[in-house]
Amino acid sequence: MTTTSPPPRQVILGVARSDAHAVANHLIAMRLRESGFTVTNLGVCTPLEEFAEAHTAHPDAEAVIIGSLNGHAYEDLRDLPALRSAGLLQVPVIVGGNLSVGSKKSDRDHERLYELGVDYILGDAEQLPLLLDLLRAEARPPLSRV
Amino acid sequence: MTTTSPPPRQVILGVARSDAHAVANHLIAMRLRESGFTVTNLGVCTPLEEFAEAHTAHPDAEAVIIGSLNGHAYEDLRDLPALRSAGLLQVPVIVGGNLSVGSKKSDRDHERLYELGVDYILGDAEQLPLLLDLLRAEARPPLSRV
Amino acid sequence: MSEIPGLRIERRVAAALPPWPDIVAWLRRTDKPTVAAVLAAADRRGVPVVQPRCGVGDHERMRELLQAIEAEGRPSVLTLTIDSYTRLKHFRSAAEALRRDPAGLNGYPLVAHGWRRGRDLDASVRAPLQVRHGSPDGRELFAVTLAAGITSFEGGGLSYNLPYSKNVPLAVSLEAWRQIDAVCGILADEGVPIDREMFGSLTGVLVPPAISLAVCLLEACSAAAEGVRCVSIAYPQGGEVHQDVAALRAIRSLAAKYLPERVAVYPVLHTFMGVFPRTTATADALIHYAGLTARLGGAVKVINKTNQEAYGIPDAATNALGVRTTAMAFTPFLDFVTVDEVRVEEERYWIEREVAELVDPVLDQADGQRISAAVEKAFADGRLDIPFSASVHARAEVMPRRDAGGGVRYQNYGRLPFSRATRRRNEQCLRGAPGGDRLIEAVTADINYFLAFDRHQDGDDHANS
Amino acid sequence: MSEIPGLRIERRVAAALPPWPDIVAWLRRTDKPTVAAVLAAADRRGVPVVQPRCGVGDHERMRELLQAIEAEGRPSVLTLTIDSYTRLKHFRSAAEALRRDPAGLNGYPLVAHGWRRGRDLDASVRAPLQVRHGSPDGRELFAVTLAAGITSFEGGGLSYNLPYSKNVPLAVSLEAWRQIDAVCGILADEGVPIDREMFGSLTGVLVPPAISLAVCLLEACSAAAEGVRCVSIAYPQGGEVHQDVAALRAIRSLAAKYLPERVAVYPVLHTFMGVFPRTTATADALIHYAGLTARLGGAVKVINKTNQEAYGIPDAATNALGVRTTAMAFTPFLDFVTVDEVRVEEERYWIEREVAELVDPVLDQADGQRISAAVEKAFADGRLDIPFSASVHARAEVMPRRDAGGGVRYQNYGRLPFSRATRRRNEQCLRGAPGGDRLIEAVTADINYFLAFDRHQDGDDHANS
Ligand code: B12
Ligand code: B12
Repeated sequence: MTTTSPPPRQVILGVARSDAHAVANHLIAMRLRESGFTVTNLGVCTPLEEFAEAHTAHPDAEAVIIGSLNGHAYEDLRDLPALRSAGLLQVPVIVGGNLSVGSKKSDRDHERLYELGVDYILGDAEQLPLLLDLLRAEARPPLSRV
Repeated sequence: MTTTSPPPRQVILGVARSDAHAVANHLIAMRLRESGFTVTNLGVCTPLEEFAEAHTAHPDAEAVIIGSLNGHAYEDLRDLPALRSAGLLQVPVIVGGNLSVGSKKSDRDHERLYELGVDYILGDAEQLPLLLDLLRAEARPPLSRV
Repeated sequence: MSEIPGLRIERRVAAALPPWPDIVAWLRRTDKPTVAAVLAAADRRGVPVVQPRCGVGDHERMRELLQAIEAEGRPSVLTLTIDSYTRLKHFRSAAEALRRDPAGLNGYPLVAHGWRRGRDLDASVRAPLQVRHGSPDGRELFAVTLAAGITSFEGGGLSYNLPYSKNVPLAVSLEAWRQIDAVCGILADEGVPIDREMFGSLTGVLVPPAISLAVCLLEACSAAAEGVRCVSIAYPQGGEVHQDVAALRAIRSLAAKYLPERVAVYPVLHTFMGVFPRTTATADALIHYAGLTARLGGAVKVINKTNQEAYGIPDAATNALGVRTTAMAFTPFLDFVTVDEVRVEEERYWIEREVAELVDPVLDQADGQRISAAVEKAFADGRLDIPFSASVHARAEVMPRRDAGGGVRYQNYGRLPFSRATRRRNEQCLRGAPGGDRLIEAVTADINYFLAFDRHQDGDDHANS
Repeated sequence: MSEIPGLRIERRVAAALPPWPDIVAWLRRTDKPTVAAVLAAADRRGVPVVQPRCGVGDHERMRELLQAIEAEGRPSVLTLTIDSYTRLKHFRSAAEALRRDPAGLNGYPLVAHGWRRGRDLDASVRAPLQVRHGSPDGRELFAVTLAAGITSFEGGGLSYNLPYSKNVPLAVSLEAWRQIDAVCGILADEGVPIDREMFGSLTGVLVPPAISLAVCLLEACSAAAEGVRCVSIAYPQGGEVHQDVAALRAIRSLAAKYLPERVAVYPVLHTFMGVFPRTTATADALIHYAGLTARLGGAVKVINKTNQEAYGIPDAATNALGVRTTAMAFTPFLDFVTVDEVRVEEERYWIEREVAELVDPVLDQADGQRISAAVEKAFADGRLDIPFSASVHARAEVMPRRDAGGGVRYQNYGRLPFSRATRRRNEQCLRGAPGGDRLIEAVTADINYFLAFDRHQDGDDHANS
């Protein structure tokens, strides 16, 4: 008796437009692949349009996962509402990293990203597989935010 | 032909009532003696009354020189007006050291000591012989303050 | 519209510059020492210069920041750290962000502000300035830097490409930086030495010393070929003092071997560039340790970090404290501190040997011509490589590990052409390295090496303070 | 009205105290470690405790000061530094000054505030407290200290007399401290160890190590005879690292030689107690150097200084920074730092020998009885002596000098009964000492030794900042 393995789970990964921090991106890709995901890793310095193009190319991707460490998350994701209005990136967008400039952080840092349409902000990249599993388990209407 | 040496010049030296800092006192006494003064050194922790008694015992003393390093100069010299009213310590009182508590100093530190009747405040003990010479050169009405 | 000799830059930027003779005349003014002069003096005195990183978007804030750090920290060289948009030549994005929310920029957008404001910043402090950035193609920024009268410009065609961008071909970045170096050569002939610092820190995370030095030496060779006379070679503190001291000392001997005599070469230490400890106490101790390492290694300059590194761009007071904590290591009171010279010499032997094994084949291939093509080919082949490359133009097949003492070694060589002796010694070093079963766990632990020291401290996690 | 067993104190103070059983019960509470327990743990761990000095007149300000230093500096033991009036038993002056101008007091007048407020302070911070003062006769203060639940009390009949008062006979101070030690003995039997720190810093200025250690050992012998079980022996950093490390290490061997086994003895380093450098940079470097000295010497505690020492009583932030700068020296990153053991051993041999030459004749004379009479006689004869004594009860005939390397030696022995070998070696050390023609110039230069290091620094004189 043979079982067919389940179809691979797709995710799109990358780092925000102005951000060249690569190490977390390398490690997150490795970890997701270890957890059985097929990762389309767009790497560092990736404009939002390229995430949208990748999603168009991989419509079954479960999420678009964007890292931002250099403090420019908001500025780099500014076009998200416009792309969404244009019908693109209709997929959960997960963001993580160091999301504002300066060593004192405030609640506004996250709020304003949610206002742009970011769906989930994760502190810890380790939580990604868990979040992706939860997203799949739920019907599409997103969970209450993390 | 013989010359008689001039009579020795007297000063009274000591450290304020609550203050036990001895090193500057030792060195100032040594230096004044080297400069030819006869020093009555009352040492550390000397109440103002004892300076007054010493002055009564040595009425020809040119000055009463009081060090204060522990920050209590004002509190320790509080009785100066009372003693002066009682006719005591009718002699220039010279004060030096670290004259207030704390590492930020203000002009008030000196002003309030002058208000008590301190005649001279010197920053540098090296200046003592010079000041004493000036005091002797002048007629008694004190110089403008240093 | 200005023509800087041989520097091809965007018209909009060129149009705003003063004439080249004015730029040169302004650079020649003598009210301030050049960075090169400050480094030469520090080298003679034997006391390293400390230099903070600093950059904020708004001009007034930037001036205040420089002045505050100078007042409280007294660094001998100050920095304009440039924002990420400008680095990537997104000059329009930089200008927009500056208009919309200057505090949201992670550096000073010098091209957007323009050279007059650069001069204003330069005039506002006593220390000379360096522009630090991370531009695969820094030509426009360089033009504005010169016009601002700034005499030190960091970067190179490799070290400011591979860690700082995704897909700029090496040929492009090497040519851009060749043009920059050629202008420096012209200025050197004019009597204005521009200090060119090579960013040996690369991706900052577990960079094997020989890789850092090899990349910098190749950049320095190119720079020297274009007439550059003052080269700072930066090495990132790894955290194992014998290896770090050896690497710093190796810079001088390698420079003597690979670079013409007339080039002044200064070893620079970058205080630990990887994942920084989070407790104030451990961060401060690491910052001081870097200073001590610099002192023992004969560095001429240290680029300090701050105890807010793990959290975000630091405030002025914290930055000044970082400068002071570093400089504290240069006190004569520590004259008694020595390092095990035998261990240092052993490390140095192997570092110099590894560098030769990486660099010599490339230089042989270049055969006295411009080395850019040979370098490009070596990266394409993986004979040169860097770990965790941000750019697709390095293979990132090399994988570092820490040995039991914290020294940075090779877990995988990728395609680096190391000799059998080098490999044997590397494997010896790694024997007994704390291993997880899985490489990724082990490497992650190595990346987070200094976080383990936080645990010795009270939990004075800055986040909770 | 309380009776503390055998402690004769002023009625007014006694009247305000809780009953002795309540005092003991309160001292026994276990919500906070005793200072003795903190020291024992530090000794086991091999990482010294850092403790700041701090005291202001007003109670609320004092609580805020303790809390601020604890939050920013995280010392393991905190201090109530007592004002000068209270030290001299001018309790009325202290109370008046407290009423008139609390900010004008140079410490916390604990007797005037009373034991309830002492408990309030103790409850306001996590670290246990020590009372540091300088009272030739500290009995009233000790009574209030115990009632406040504080488990460490500094001082002794010699070290808190000679530097701290003009004319208190040694017989008086020794008897006062004998009573204090006897109470500690009773408490030790009750299971409450009170840490008793001997103030080896004396006049803080150029104290030859053997004099410091001899005085402390004699005090420790007296204390041990009264049943004290926890003794901290403090040594003031002189600034020459080999001599200082040797002195700290000698404390342990001398304690083994002169004190009963059941007494726990902890070497304590006082960060340089003399004329402090004025520039922030040199002051910070000296503070860190003290930490490193403590580490190398195996000290269990360091009492830190701050970079405002030359100016006046420091503010809380500066004090916390002093704690952190000291603690920075205990980082594992500095595990590689060693000291020339041969030089240390040589210094240690001579320190131990000098101590024996000072202490043994006194102990021989005491012949197993209470040593106070023999000690008194020795000071009267000048066979024991301290430089720059504030008290007329030491002859102050001994005159120290620094040798060319900064070590503290003897210019004049006064009447100290040193052997010919000791003198010969001392004179050898002084050969080549930078000499003025006049002794006073030379000694003044030695007193101001660390000011010379300010000149290496930019003139960041705090006064101008
Ligand atoms: C190494 C490093 C670099 C290297 C990067 C090399 C490379 N190409 O990768 C170099 C030296 C080149 C560099 C450059 C710069 N850096 Co940098 N860098 C660091 C440093 C020291 C470590 C980052 C790192 O690699 N960590 C290791 C990885 C594994 O962890 P991580 O990145 O922290 O990611 C963790 C979490 O953030 C999270 N996470 C990360 N990504 C994602 C994504 C998702 C989806 C999720 C859920 C979670 C997640 O999970 C990870 C694992 O726990 C940090 C400070 C620090 N942490 O100590 C600064 C830091 C991130 N850099 C910073 C900055 C600003 C820059 C620069 C802009 C220069 C500047 N102005 O100072 C440039 C970047 C230029 C550009 N175009 O972006 C700032 C960001 C400031 C802020 N936000 O306020 C930091 C915090 C330093 C600081 N205190 O100023 N940097
Ligand atoms: C050594 C020292 C001690 C020794 C003193 C030993 C002794 N018996 O002599 C010890 C350790 C015992 C000690 C104790 C205390 N000290 Co103390 N001590 C010092 C220290 C480190 C050096 C003083 C010294 O001897 N200098 C050497 C001599 C030659 O110089 P000098 O005293 O500075 O004097 C110069 C000038 O002030 C001036 N001068 C001095 N006297 C006079 C007099 C005249 C007439 C003139 C014209 C000039 C003059 O000329 C001198 C030569 O240039 C200073 C800080 C520093 N400077 O680094 C603190 C310092 C003076 N001490 C201080 C204090 C507060 C105390 C204590 C009260 C404890 C406490 N609360 O911290 C106790 C004193 C108890 C008491 N009853 O007074 C404070 C004063 C604080 C303030 N004003 O804000 C200082 C500044 C330390 C500090 N930053 O907190 N101390």
